[in-house]
Amino acid sequence: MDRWGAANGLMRARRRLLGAAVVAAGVALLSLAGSAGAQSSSSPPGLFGSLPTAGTASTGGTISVGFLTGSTPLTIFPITADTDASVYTSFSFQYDFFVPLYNGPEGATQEIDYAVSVGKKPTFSDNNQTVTIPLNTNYKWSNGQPVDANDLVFDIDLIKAAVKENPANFSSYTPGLFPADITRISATSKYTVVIHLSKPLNPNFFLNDELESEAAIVPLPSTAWNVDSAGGAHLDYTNPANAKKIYDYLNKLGTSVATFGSNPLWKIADGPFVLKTFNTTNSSWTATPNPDFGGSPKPAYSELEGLTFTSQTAMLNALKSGALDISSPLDPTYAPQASTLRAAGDSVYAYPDLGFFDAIFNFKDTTNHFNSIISQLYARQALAYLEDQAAYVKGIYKGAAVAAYGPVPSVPRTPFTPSDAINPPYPYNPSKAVALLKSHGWNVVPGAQTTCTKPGSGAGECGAGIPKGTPFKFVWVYIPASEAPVAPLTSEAFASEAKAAVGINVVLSQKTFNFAFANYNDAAPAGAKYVNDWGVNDFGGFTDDYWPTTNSIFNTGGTYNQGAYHDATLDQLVHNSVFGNSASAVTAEASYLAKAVPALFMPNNDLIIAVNNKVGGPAASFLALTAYQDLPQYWYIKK
Amino acid sequence: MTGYIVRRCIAAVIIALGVAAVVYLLLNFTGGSPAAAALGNHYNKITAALWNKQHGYDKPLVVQIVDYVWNAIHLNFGYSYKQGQSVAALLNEDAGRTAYLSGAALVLALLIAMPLGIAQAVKRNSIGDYVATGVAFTLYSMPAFFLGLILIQFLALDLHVFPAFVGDNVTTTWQAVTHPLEMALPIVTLAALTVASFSRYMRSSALDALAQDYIRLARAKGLRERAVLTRHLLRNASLPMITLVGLSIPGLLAGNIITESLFNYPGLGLLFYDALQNLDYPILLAYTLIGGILTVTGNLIADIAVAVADPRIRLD
Amino acid sequence: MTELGAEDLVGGVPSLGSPNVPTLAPEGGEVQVLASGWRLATREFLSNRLAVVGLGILVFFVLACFLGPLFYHTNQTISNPLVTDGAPGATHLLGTDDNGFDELGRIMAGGQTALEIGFFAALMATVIGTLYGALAGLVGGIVDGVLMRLVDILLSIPLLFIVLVLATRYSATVLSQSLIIGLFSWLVPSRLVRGEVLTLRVRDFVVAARIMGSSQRRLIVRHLIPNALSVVIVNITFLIADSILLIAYLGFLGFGLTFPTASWGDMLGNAQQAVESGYWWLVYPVGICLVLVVMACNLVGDALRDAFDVRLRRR
Amino acid sequence: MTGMGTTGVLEVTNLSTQIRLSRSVVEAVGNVDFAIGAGETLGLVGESGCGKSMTGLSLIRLLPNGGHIVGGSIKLRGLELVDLAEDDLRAVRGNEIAIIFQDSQSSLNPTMPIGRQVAEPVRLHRGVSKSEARERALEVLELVGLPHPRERLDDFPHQLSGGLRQRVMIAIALACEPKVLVADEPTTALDVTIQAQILALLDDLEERLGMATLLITHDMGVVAGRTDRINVMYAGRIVETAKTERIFAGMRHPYTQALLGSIPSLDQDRSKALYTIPGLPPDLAPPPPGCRFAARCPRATEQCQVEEPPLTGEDADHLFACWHPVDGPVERSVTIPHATATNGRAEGDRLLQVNGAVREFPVTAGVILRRQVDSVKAVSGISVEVGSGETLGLVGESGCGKTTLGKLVVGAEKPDAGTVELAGKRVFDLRRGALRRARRDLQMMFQDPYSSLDPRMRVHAILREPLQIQRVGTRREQDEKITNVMREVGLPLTALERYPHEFSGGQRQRIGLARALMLDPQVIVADEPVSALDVSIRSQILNLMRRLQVERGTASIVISHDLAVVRYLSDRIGVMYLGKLVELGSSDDVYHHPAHPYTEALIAAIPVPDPTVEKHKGAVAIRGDLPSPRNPPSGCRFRTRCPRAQELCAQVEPLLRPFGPGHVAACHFPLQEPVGTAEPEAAHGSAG
Repeated sequence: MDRWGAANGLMRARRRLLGAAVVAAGVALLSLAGSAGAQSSSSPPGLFGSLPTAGTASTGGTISVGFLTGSTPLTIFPITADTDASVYTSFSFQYDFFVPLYNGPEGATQEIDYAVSVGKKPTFSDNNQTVTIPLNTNYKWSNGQPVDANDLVFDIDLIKAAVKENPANFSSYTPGLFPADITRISATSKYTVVIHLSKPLNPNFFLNDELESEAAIVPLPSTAWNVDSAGGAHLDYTNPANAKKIYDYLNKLGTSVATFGSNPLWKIADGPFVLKTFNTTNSSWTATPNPDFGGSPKPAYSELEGLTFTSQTAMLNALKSGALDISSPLDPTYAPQASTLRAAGDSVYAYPDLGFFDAIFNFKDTTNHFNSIISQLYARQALAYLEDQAAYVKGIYKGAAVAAYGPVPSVPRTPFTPSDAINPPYPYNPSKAVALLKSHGWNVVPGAQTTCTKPGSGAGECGAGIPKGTPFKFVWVYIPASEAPVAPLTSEAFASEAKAAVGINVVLSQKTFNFAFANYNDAAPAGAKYVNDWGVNDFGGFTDDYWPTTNSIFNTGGTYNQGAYHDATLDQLVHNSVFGNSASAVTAEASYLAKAVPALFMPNNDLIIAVNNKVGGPAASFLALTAYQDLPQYWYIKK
Repeated sequence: MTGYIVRRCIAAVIIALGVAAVVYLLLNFTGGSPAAAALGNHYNKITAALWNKQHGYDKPLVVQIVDYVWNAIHLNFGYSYKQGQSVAALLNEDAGRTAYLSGAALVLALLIAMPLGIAQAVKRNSIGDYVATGVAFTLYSMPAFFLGLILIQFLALDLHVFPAFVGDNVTTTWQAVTHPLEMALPIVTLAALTVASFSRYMRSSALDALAQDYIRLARAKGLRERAVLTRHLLRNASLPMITLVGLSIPGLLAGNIITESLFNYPGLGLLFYDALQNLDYPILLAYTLIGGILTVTGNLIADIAVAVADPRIRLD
Repeated sequence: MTELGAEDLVGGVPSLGSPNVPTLAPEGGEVQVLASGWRLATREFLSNRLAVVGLGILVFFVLACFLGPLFYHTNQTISNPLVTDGAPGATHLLGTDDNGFDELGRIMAGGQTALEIGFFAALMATVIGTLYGALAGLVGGIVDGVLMRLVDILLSIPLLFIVLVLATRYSATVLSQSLIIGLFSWLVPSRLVRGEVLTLRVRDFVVAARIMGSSQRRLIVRHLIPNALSVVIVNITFLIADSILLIAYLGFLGFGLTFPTASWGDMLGNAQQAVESGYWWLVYPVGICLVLVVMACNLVGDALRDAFDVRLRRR
Repeated sequence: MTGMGTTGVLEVTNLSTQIRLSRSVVEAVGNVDFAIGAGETLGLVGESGCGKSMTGLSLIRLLPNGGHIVGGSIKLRGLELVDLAEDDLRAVRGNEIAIIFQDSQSSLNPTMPIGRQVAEPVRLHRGVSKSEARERALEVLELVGLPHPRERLDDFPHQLSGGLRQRVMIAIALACEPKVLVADEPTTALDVTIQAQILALLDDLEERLGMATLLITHDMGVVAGRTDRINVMYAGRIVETAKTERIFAGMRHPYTQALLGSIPSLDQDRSKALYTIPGLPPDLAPPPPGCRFAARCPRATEQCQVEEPPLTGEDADHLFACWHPVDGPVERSVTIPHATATNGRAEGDRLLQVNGAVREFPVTAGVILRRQVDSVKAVSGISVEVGSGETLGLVGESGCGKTTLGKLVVGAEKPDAGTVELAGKRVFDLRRGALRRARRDLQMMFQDPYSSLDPRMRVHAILREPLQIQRVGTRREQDEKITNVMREVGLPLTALERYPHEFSGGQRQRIGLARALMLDPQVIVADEPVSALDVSIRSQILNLMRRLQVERGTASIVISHDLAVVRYLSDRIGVMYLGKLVELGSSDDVYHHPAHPYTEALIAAIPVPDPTVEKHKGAVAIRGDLPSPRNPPSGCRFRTRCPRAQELCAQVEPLLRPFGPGHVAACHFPLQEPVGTAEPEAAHGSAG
């Protein structure tokens, strides 16, 4: 799973918001900020606030979208390198002009929406080693050429060239998988592409996590962009040497912010819009509807505008004054402002992204034998029982978040959401935590320090490697409010509860995201130096792909297995999700993880979006914003 | 004079090099990883090693510092991966706006502080003096963000006198100049940082000058009080202000960080603030280095200006 | 002086110049009974009304912050998400903050840390600065040149920057913040002390001590330090004010103290959002406290400077 | 008062001025009357704080903050100034009444060219154009004797010497040809040689311009030759007024008598004590009842304590305010026991020897590593010696190096070349303990009574410090010693627990002297011991020093710019000029038979408090200013100002040549024929 969400800028926007809803199946939910259903029939469960009303579309007008400085588009060429990928807006910016092979989400459900994709549903054959991808025939480029099979082959050839040059050139690259797993790609007809894989992959994995991914596969104009200099000869991109030259040329231009608006290459688009101007000073931009856009609906307004703001507050102020129409996702601390915004005539709604936040355990931290303690399932369960997520959602997120208990959240739903995501295996219950510890030989002293009194690995004993008198005590690292506005508060609430109810001492330590991520990370180069400095790292979380496997996160040796979690059962489940054939493998994996508590799962916060009431559109087009996707062709100015 | 300037410039260069070294060491010491910052969520052992090798971060620290300084001398401050541009280009873009904001704030502060300080000195221990002193101390004691917040709340959000932030229509320096209404609050906030200390300083400097016999002699010549103040007091009392202005540069730079992020004004301070959140090393280094150089040259210019304005000082 | 009398026991030498009248007083005249220097300084200080107000504010806040919690018991350690951001009311006079802590109690606790950090940082900066400045001033020559260029270099880097960078590395406790701020704000005091030492070094009473054969150590301990002290003491109050402001900026920029301690600056870290969310009680009370205390320190420092001046000015 | 036959240009009647302070009101000037006619000069004499400057400032209502005129009348040719509107008064200031302040350094705007400063009042009052004003400025600057005025119009004040600056200030005052000139201590900050030049200039100008001049000064010598009439002020009151000759010959007020009597004159009998006024002037907030001088007056009776004497006299021309007037100057009658006119020195008695001392202060430049670019030649090869019990005086203008020489002697400065030997030992070549012990014998008394005592130490600690440093005696013995010395210098023991700031200047000088005495040194260097003190206090200290000289027999070096002070205290006198010793001899030789033209000029420049002498003095002997000690003239350093200089003087540096027993001088063209030939060793001036 290579879509990894918690970038710095992203993290800030992602952490903590809250949503309304959701809860366990069959049980009633809390509905926070009023009822959403009245306005929109498609209002999903767990929505905070209310979506903009559909209204009646008029033609013409300008719709502006907000960006935060530091989160403005860095690349327009849709093969995105690692260093640019952390700015998530690059992708939706690219997709305004270039339609991806597969794109989503489908309304509130996190899956591919074929209506906004070039590709149709693929078929798998030959023991899942041959993939046949039929393409929609209605898309065409601004130069009049249709978007066909060659354009997809062109893109994948360029990706291969890019990865060969440097794996960091393609942010969705995963060692051993895409694009290394493609042995052959060919256009079998004008609108059909066949991909041969080197090993069998789970079809859901290949479709949802490789073809549809953070940096997606985007068919590119193979007849126009196959050049290595301005006005240069058109090259045969199937020749890897040419592909490299083309890639180098396009990549250089594609990251040259100064020429975004002026470079004619980028005007050859198949998406709903064409970039018109790009102001390098503050990265604001304008785009006009692409007359050649083959999808539907076609934009009814005459200009899409990207405006940059230095802060979320500034963005909201602009929104209030009418200078901005649609905000970028805001963090949950803005939830209390929903009422003032609504009073000003704006719509405010919030919904979580697909992904999870977790405070990871450091299974290598030998300070106070924490590694031995945390290796015990009962200890992890006890900690999970101490999380009062309902209270966090209410008091800290102000309703703009949803409780979460595993790597797949309860909201938003995917076709693969397990029941454990909705029915928490370890709901808040401090007395159960006390009982668990007592029954494993701990002297529980609420408000003071709980210590191990019965060492040993037998039943009723603390467990292997925990000597008598060991205190249950560890360092909990969290990110400052400037980077993750509510992270300190949940950390503080947890620490308070742990001490007061169970006598577990949580020593809080604030570190910037970059520092924590670079150093308090057993999988990082510098990790060994700091291995005993931290017990828990509440650094953020990960976004899930539509097939939400935790491959590379919790499996042994995973690139992002920051706490060095090791569990053979899980490793097998992950393997099934990636290489197996089962359509429910990932559900089993997620369900297992929810019970195994490899990390403390934290509430899945909402992304708050504020929209000027003059803007209308179908609910799905607004919900997509909470998944960091723009579908601007659906919007319009209401009459 | 030329010799003096040359020597001072050499000293300035040495100080600037020292600043570069100190800052580089300091950043290195904080244990952040440029690779992690640049790669973001794509940071792992493989990508980091590759990145470090590509960008020279695997070399010994001393070599890195020397390289950095060498490049900086050639105005190459590295490349910001967070911003996707060379640092020099970023600085170049934002410098004008920050210069305008700081310059306007400085000028405003001086325009208020100098007459106010003189007036306070002339009417010392009057009610007006006490009030001005009280206001000066209050401003001086107020964190800039708190002042900015109050200004936004009352003047922008409640009374709608000024916009609460600098809008998208102000992107170039020239636009900043031509939109005084939008720039009012940021400039006032930044000016408030310095106006308090300036006016206090001006007051005591004017008090010193007032006690001099040449003021008495000017009055004995039969000059009007206004002429005494403008012809004889102003210039002499202002001389120490030149040095103070030079010394206020680091404070202004720090004030920019707060003010620009508060008012959505895309300048160097904001660039720095974002860079700090991201540990965007090249920008942090460059900003601080340039801040150091500005401070040093500011002091240098102030010294020369004092020498020009004060015939008593001979630079040799 | 019209009466003749017994010769004064001490100044029993008749005044040579006025033979007509033997005097009672010693030749050098009686010493006028004046207020002592400290009393003069006190009087000067008290005559500055703003300074008295400042002192009053300081005393009030020190008492309120350190003794207040004894009378106004509040939970300041166990975070309670269920009562966060409550408006002022009977149970919570100034409402509750985002941890569910009583805001008034929080202001007292935050005031304690702010004052402690300010004081420790100022003290440390003063000690380092005094020793450094005295060394540079006394040794002089190349050593002085090198030491002062180092100060120039460090002064060219905004303090906020240095502290911010260090704050990303070290978890913030009262001690570590005091250390970081103290370790980097000694520059100004060191310049002050150096300047003072350079002036004092050529004062006649120091020359006199040297002529008597005084050792360098004695010069420093008996003459230079006591005389440079008033400059240093005055500077402490300014340093306290500056340190409190600096931690406020740190808090604003997101590098506050570790839970559950907080300083006023940290409490203002989310000020902008709190105001926008309508949680005014989380912003204005603590903001006003901060401004008042910083202002009080500045006022007191200003008046102390004048007062010390008077004490030495009198001729 | 109508004492003057003529109608005054300026008539002041019953003028009273107060200064309101935060806690009290000072009666600075009380019921003052005087009138000045055209071309007349009125001297206003008194100690500092007597109200003389306030009187001058009252005339144009330029009082300091809180000051205001509370009563009386000031009439300028019939125009009442006391209640004149501010605008009209401004037309008077600088135009009809001009003022000259003491300190030309701070009285000229440092950032304005002098030409503009002089032109400023002209433009203001004459309404002329810029260029006309400039022409007028040129004219006036020429008038006041500024050399090459046209080239200097654009100079800034700091580019001029003190004397020239004072001339510029006079030019500013004269620019509009005022009717009245107020000169407030116009020469106090200047060296005697320059003072003489400026006084002569003022004299000349007021004669030529026919101004009424009010000359305010503390120096009886200055008024003696320059005024027609003298008002003596004390504590805000005029205590005596008369024509100049009359007041000097037959003063009636005891204060006038004391003021004059306490000044050591050049022909002072050294065996006689100086007349002194005990105590300090009264605090005027509020003033004491009765006669304000009563507390310090030897003749005071009970009446004086309660009833204020009116200003009356036998005739209208000589008024005084005293119940028990004196008649004429005091007779100096008190002889100092055991004192003789001069102390003879035994042949070969060389207690202290300074051999070829050189001290140059580097002038540095550079930012990081300071390098030397030049040096101030403070002392350039001086050899002197002092015998036991002998007092050597050093005189010279400021900048001549006399203070540096004093510091070399006590080891506060190290010589760049040459040696200092005490009883034949090179003391400053000693190390550590030995050096410390040697320092006991060489102590110093400083000029500035405010800077020489550590303000943070009590007197007891100040006096104990030398004993502690030198590890002398037990605590008890130290206390005993302190008590004794305090008694010697005439201070009460109650003073021991007090801080220096609680003492008057004179008392502090006593403490400074006491500190120097604590170690019973063999040699005391006294650097300008009385120049910071008021006249009446000065004589107290001089008497004390003289008495201790006699009683203790300590050898000393007295450094002063005031030849009279030096002569009173010294057995021998050395005259210094620009780092060189130009003449050395017994006090009488140097004063009565100077061999060096500089010595002669120095003596001539000193104003003598005797109108008959002073008014018949010839032309000023020395012209111009002291050259820069960074770049002294070649050959004879005095040649640039010497009336006798010839070519030889620029080429060959003159050596000291004997002019009598123990009398040497360094001049190619001396005022008398030398005896014998030049010999370098003559510098040692053996008395035999």
